[in-house]
Amino acid sequence: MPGFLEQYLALVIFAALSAVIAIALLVAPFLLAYKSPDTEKLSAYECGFEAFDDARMKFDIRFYLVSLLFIIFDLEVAFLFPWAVAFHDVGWLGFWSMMVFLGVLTIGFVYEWKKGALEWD
Amino acid sequence: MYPLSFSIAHALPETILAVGALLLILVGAIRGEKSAPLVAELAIGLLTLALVVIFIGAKTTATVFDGAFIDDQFARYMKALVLIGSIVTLILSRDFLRRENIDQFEFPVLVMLSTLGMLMLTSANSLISLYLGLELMSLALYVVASFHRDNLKASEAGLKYFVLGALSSGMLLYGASLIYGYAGSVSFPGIAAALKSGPAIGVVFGLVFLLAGLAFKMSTVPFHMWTPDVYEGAPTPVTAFFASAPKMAAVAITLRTVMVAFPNITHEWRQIVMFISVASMALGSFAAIGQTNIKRLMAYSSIGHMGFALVGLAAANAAGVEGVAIYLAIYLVTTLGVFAAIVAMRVQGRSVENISDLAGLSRTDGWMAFFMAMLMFSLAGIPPMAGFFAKYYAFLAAVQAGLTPLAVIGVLLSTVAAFYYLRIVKVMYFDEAAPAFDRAPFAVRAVCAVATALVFCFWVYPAPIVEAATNAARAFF
Amino acid sequence: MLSEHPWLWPVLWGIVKSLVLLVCVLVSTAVLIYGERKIWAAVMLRRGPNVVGPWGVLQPFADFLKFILKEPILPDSANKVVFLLAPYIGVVLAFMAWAVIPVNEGWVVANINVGILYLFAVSSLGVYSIIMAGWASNSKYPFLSALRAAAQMVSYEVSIGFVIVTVLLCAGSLNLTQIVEAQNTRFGFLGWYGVRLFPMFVIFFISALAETNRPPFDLAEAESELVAGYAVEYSASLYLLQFLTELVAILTMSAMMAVLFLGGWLSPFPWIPVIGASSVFWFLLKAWGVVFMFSMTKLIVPRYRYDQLMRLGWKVLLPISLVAVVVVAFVLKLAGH
Amino acid sequence: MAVSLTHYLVVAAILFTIGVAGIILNRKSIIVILMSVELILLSVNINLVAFSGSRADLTGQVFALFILTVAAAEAAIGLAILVTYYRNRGSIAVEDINAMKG
Repeated sequence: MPGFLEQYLALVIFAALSAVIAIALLVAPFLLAYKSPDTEKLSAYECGFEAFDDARMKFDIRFYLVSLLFIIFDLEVAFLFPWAVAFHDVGWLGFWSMMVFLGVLTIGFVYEWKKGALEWD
Repeated sequence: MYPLSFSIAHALPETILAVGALLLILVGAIRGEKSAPLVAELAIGLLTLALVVIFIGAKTTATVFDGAFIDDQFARYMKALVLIGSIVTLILSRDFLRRENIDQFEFPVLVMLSTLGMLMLTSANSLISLYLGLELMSLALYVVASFHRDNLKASEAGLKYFVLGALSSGMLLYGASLIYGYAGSVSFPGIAAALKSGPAIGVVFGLVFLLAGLAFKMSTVPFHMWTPDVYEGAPTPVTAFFASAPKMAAVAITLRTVMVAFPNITHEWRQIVMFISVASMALGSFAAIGQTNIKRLMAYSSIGHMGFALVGLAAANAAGVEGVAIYLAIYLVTTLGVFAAIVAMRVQGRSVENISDLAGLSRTDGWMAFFMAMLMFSLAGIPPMAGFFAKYYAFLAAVQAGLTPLAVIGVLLSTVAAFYYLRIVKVMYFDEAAPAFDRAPFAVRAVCAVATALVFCFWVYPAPIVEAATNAARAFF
Repeated sequence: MLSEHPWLWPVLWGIVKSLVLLVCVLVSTAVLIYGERKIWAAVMLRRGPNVVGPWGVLQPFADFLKFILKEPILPDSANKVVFLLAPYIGVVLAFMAWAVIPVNEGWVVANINVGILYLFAVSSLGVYSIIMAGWASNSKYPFLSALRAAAQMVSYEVSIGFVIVTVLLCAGSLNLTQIVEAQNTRFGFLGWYGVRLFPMFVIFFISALAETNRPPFDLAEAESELVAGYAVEYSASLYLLQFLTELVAILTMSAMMAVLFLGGWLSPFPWIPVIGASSVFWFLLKAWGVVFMFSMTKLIVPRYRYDQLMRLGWKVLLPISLVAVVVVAFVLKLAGH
Repeated sequence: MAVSLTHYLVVAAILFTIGVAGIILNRKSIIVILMSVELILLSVNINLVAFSGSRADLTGQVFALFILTVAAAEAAIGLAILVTYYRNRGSIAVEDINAMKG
């Protein structure tokens, strides 16, 4: 078992164990606790009258915009990771090419800022 | 490895457009809404600068960026056509966008970015740069297609183009991965070397998918379903852009892929190209007859013309490439002229698109009718016009390569197509007058006039284009 | 038995290591609840929990049993499977982050060479459990607060990413053990990244607060506005799992800050003979120090309004960390790195 | 038996066909189309990485990285167009895309 795989085996074992513990915690009350469901208890948490229909109403477009910006910037960070790790032997050419990459994304960021995509009025 | 300055010298137009587009985004963002006219002028200036740089720039052939980018005569010839298409589109769009009050500064920037993608595509020498150029072009085109946000037809056009475009780039990628897998390399010369010993089944399989993806971008049958809807839905200058520049880049890259990467399995891809060409010519001729919307008619006409251009490609020899190059140049000029006329079709401030609105144009606006008639003759391929010579060169190459039946089918189908072109001339000259059009801005009339002049006196002095095309064809042989 | 099954030994050793670490993490969540309540009480000049067990030490275990024995309510309008899955996924992900954190020299469950990437991925996945919880409980309060919490976590994850890149530039490896080794200089605590990259340390702390929905950024479950936030429809052990997710996330964030910025198990004064030796004690001291800072900020800093919170995330922290990456890279390159 | 190259290719081919079928046979909503586009791109990634592994040459993996970036941009643009379309049309069912015909 090469050392490399062994670490990932430990990772899988740790994940499996935490899954088992979480299942145990999740199932416990369904076994131990008493059950007396009545309609009032099972209704959604609402003050005043009952919610008419599905509560998943339209939500503000900004949440959608934030997730879009997150995709782009998270991708940028994902590309920065290998560059940062190999920073020592990537030389000035590598440095400047990454600065160009960051420059393009910063222009995108300035564009969003000025167009008001980051406004949360 | 070449020094960076050498690589940049060969990729100067692309560098100008890239840096220019980024600066224009900043200019537009900082100056806010009223910056659209300034950004448009700057964009036209930068595109013209890139065009000038192509003519006066490096004349030698060089593969830079580690073999991913090749700058040869063929690439320069096609880049010139692409840039002309973009410049004219921006000129046509100035007034149109202001009247439809969608005059945002993002439009010229998007046109510049998609032109950058097309230039990258034209001089791609490996599957990766092919994919990147293609995607940069398509992503910008998806947004430009649905630029008119509040118009249902425009957003539906954008959605259809996006879905089919994404599917086609997926198929192209699947083909590219199979070619990389079985040929062992992504660069075109590498693939050609791997195929010396004859066709490996995996590579042929990948080639079919690759050509399917490229056929979509050229809007040839059987991947043309998006064309009529997107041409009708998108704003007219965007349709002009769709009908001109992306087609040049798509045909250019198809030609380069087929000629450089798969020279020794000609027999395989020639069948595919012949089928695509015949099917497109047929659909382009028959489907357009029943059209009432002129933009849909131009969509089917562009499908047909791509079929005619591919006849030259099916010939797979130097004359064939030369035929395709000349055909594309003449097609570009004619289409831009026709779309300039369509942009000018505006009654009481509202743009109209039906052929019936052209009725009696000769009485209300004689010059426009004359220009439109000449361009229609050229599209139909009637002799003194340049369209005839374009088809002549393409079919000549096919006959020389022994594909006489293909040429004969081409001639027959172009006569069928001539019917709906001449019907428009009849509507303009013999029907009673429909409400007159508003006075088109000078730039639009100028584009129409210049296009007609070029198309009309091509047979007087064809040397520059023909000689440039032969020079471009020599890049492969 | 071991000879013919060569794989048996690593599995057994893995199980033992994991169990020990999981028990430690669970116990430290109990200590965390107890400690926090005591700190808050002390600052507000009141006693805090002192009824159950000596000085109220068994209070967290009493809460734990209460959650186990209460009746689990599944609202009829919620879609059951996603409703149950959400807290489950949240807790498993929160625990899984602990697999790569090195507590001492060799004491780590999985010493994989992409430790930071793994941590970054796991914390990104955490957003799923919040959105699923809000969406599945099909009532207005959880739906809105889940959106808010997800948008908040997502915005601050980007600046955490940039800050981690600056640390990677100095450390040169994704493996957490090697990052701690990179901070092991003869200047002791002056060699730590918390000192060398101090602004990054501050930004990481603020983003970690926002990432774990801790005050002053606890908009999602602010009592006055959205009651218990995305966990309002949950009861009994389902709510326990949500609560556990947040607590384990706090521990993970503070452990990450201890490893990335405060030199993990390294001692701040290596030149002094006795206390100079690096040991797990230093790691615990640093981690719990950060946890102490976490709970103190709850008392000192007033809650942010949502637009101020997003403005801080996108318009202040992100530009600063972006510029920091460029500056740190340039300085390192000049220093011939 | 060891997992050989053909296994990866078969899985990628299956994913690809599911993706294409998802676009063509789908009647539910446009978001399913966007998801199947992502599926197609990911099946291509599997293909590339499998070939790159068996040939021990990195170009395939570099290509896969490019595809991931472009897929993210494509998803962003696809969703943006879908939102504008929904604002104009009011529905994202596949049958409703019929404003233009012929």
